[in-house]
Amino acid sequence: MLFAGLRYFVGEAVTGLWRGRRSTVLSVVTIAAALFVLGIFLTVTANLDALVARWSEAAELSVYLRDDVSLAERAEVQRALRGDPLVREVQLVTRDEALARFRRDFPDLAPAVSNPQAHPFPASFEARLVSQASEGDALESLAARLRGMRGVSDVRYDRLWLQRLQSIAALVGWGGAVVGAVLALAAALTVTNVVRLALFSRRDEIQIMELVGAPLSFIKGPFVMEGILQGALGATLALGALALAISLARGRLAAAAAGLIDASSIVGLPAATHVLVVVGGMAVGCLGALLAARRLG
Amino acid sequence: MLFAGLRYFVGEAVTGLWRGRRSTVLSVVTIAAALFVLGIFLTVTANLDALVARWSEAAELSVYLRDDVSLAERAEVQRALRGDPLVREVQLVTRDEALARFRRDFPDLAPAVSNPQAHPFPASFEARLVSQASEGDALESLAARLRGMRGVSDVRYDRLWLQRLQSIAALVGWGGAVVGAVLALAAALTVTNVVRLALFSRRDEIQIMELVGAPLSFIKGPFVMEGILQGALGATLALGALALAISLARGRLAAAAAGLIDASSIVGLPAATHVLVVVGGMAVGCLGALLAARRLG
Amino acid sequence: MIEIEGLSKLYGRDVFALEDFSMHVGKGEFVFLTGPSGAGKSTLLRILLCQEAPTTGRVIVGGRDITRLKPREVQTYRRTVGFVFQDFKLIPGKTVFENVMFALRILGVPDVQQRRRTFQVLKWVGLQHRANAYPLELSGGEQQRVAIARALVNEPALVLADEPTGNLDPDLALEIMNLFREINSTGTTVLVATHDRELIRHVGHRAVTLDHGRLAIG
Amino acid sequence: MIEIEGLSKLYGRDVFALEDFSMHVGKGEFVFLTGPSGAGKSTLLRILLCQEAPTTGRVIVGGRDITRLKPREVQTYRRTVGFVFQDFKLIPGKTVFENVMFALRILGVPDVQQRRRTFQVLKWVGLQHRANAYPLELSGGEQQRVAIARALVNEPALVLADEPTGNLDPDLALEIMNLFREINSTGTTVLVATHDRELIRHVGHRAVTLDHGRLAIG
Ligand SMILES: Nc1ncnc2c1ncn2[C@@H]1O[C@H](COP(=O)(O)OP(=O)(O)OP(=O)(O)O)[C@@H](O)[C@H]1O
Ligand SMILES: Nc1ncnc2c1ncn2[C@@H]1O[C@H](COP(=O)(O)OP(=O)(O)OP(=O)(O)O)[C@@H](O)[C@H]1O
Ligand SMILES: [Mg+2]
Ligand SMILES: [Mg+2]
Repeated sequence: MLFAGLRYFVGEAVTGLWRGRRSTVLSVVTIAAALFVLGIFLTVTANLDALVARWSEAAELSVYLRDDVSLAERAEVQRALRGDPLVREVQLVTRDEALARFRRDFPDLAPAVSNPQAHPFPASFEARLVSQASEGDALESLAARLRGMRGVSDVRYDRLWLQRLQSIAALVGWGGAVVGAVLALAAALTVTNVVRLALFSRRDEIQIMELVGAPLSFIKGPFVMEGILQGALGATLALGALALAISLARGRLAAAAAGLIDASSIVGLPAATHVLVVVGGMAVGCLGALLAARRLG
Repeated sequence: MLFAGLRYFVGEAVTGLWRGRRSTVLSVVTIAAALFVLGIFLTVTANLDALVARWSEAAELSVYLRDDVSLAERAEVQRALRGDPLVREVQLVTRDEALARFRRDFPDLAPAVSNPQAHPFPASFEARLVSQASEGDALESLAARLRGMRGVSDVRYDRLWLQRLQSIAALVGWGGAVVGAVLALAAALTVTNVVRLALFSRRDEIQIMELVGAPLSFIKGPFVMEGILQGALGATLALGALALAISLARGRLAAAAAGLIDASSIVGLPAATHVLVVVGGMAVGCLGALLAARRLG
Repeated sequence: MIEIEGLSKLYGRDVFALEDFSMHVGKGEFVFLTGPSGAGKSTLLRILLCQEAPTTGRVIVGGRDITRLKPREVQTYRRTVGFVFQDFKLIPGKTVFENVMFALRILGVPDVQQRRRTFQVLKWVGLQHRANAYPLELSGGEQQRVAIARALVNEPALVLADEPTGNLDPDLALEIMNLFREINSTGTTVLVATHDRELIRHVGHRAVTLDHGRLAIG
Repeated sequence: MIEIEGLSKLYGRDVFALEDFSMHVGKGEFVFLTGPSGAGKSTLLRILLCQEAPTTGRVIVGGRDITRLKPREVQTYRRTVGFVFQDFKLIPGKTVFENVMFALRILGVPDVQQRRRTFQVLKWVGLQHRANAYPLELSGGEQQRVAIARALVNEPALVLADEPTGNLDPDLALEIMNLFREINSTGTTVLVATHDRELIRHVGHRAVTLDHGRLAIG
């Protein structure tokens, strides 16, 4: 009985969609457009997030050591850095290495530093940070803690750089929430509209079914199924368009900007998200249909 | 007659919209959602463009002069820089100023440079660039031209920095074109759907009007007017929501990121764009209505 | 079968479609409902189908007060009633055959039986050759006959018909009336609203006359 | 007024609604069109309103071949024809008054005159008290009378009525027929399709009988 019912719903839905071909195409394209923009948006957000994370990982924290630092103090500082969740990697730069770096960076100036023992370059630890380091005040407090340790002369990190990353992340996150919500709303409204259209164009049929005593599920079923099918079709179309857009974007970016945004690093949405979009499309179609058919209840 | 006709159209349209309150609200909200996302998108694009321009203006080109440069050669270089459309501002840094800068930046190292006459810091011109400097190859050829001039020892500019800006600009521009096009399509489809809904729900009425010999303009007029009114309402609602969103964004960003993205620097869309959105909404409404009503012709 | 007591139906503020109307119809009876335009015939039939709720009064059908049914019970009740609407109410997107078969489908009748029975009823009303046409491709009288076929197909306990021969020529009208009588002879209660005095005379059953929502002759 | 020569109308592959049908109606004549269900009466009237194109044949109305009109000419032509549809075709979103007035409005008649005339015609058909109701709030017979009022309101040169009394009781039907005769006496040509033999006998004008799309008696 349940199976027969489902067959009836699907059969009626397919017939309905086919009889209203023009409407169906219009609806599916509209749903696809809404989901496509949502998809583009998700992709851009994901890629920007990845970019911010990569840039964040390039950020460094330098801990300058006093010239009279003891080995035990140095080991203590190193342990403090290693133990902190913000720190990804720690590297010691000795006084000699610091001098070598200066000589490399300013070759004209090298002769000015004549005595290799009495030069003014301090030893330091250079720490590479995790990508989340730019968020919140944890870094600030880590720096303060390090500054208070014995043997530490100064702690520096690129505040402006991290703040920039923070702002971009904030902007992307904030814009993402708003635009995502509005787009989801728009997609749901679109489907509701589409199903209302279907219901409107067949309100006589519905009224008649009610008057001959058809069960509500018999009346609503095919419409809900139409909504689900349209949602699924729209989602599939949107994913196809998205894949195309991403491959086009790779091509274009490879040509236009061989710089910071590496074209091959542009990622599409993961497979799970694909399934989610299709299921989401069907859910939205189902919901829109139920919403539009609510008055029948 | 024309005025009476217009009054009839508007009157019928208002009556129609009022009788179908629920549909009208749904339609207006859907149109508003589409236009709102488009508006958000335009705002973000405009602000990112502004940001890129501001960052571009922070970019510098340094022309290092030989120690034996003549006054005439120096004036020649300065003239070449001043005359170039990429250059916004030129500043001369003398050898003494270069030394003073070094002393300020590396106070520990200052005693190393004992002879103020024999120090290794060259004089230079520092040029601030216009915001379009990061686009194209013009900067490259300017640098090459300067390198070939007498009295110039080296020309340096931050290639990576400019390339990053270039990539961001490319990404924004490219994404803008695609998403903008799709959103415009979605808005048009939405209106078409909405007007189809109106036509469907009154197809009997339309058929009857045709059968009693009403002129086509008499039949279509009210529907087209409904489309126009809905477009105008939707656009107004979208602009209101956009203004709200922007003021919210200012508040949030001011709190979250006092860094690179200055909250007060976030600009809304210019007044002309507002008018354009409303007119565009009406045009899209009108177009959708005509499209939906096409079959009547 | 039908017991109506003190039934009133008020539309808006002042239009009394029915006013303190009472009537009894025995099980298996065949009753005509007549009266001038606007007398309240269609309103009475709509109330009997639970399409509208009365303002006051009791309506008992088959021992149950149908004005107090829950939505689900209304569905079950309607499946036992065959209704011919004044404006036919055929589903435009389904063929004649599908329109008639639909009434059987919702009863859960096996597929083969649905088809056999539908074909049989369409033959009764003389439309077997138009089975695959859509309602809008039919003449007014043909549509009316499809509506009649749908009302009769599931052998309901009660048949309500609103002006079922208004679009038929006198010969066909009489033929259709004979169909109703045939159904009636199997025990089905039949209530037919009509203006056609000649038809009533010809068929010769009890006739209840309404006027301005009140019982005039009955 | 109307000259029809060798008119055929084929639906689908094999349904001949009309077959080699010819008929003449003089200016100011009053003619009944009759015949069994499915004979082709409505099809003929629909062709006369340019609602459908004939398969073959000539249809001259008022000296013009109406099968060759351009869309704009069809509009102008339709404004000179009053039509009563078998299924009424009233606009559900407009009141009775607006429905009737609409036919005047598209003629560009001044506002005050529109109202006066509309009110007058609604009085004729006995519906002045329901002027502000919506069509779905009316009984079948009342809707039919609104349709008749709309057809007559602009004093057309030709009135085509498809079963205009199918939902009316005999007394009202005769009254409405008298209305058609009154309109006819002012020079309007009237063509009425009906099954009601008694009505034809009562009114006593020329009757053309169709059967299976062919002229049977004319
Ligand atoms: N759109 C259509 N498509 C196919 N067949 C049609 C169509 N319209 C009418 N027919 C067929 O043409 C024939 C004549 O129909 P028409 O409506 O003219 O009959 P009628 O004389 O008005 O009958 P009635 O008295 O029942 O209204 C009928 O057999 C009908 O089924
Ligand atoms: N939904 C409604 N709203 C307001 N008035 C209504 C409504 N339905 C019917 N009426 C009024 O109730 C009265 C009775 O209508 P009903 O349809 O029952 O008459 P009827 O006897 O079937 O007439 P007919 O023979 O013309 O079909 C009429 O005056 C009609 O205008
Ligand atoms: Mg009635
Ligand atoms: Mg007919």
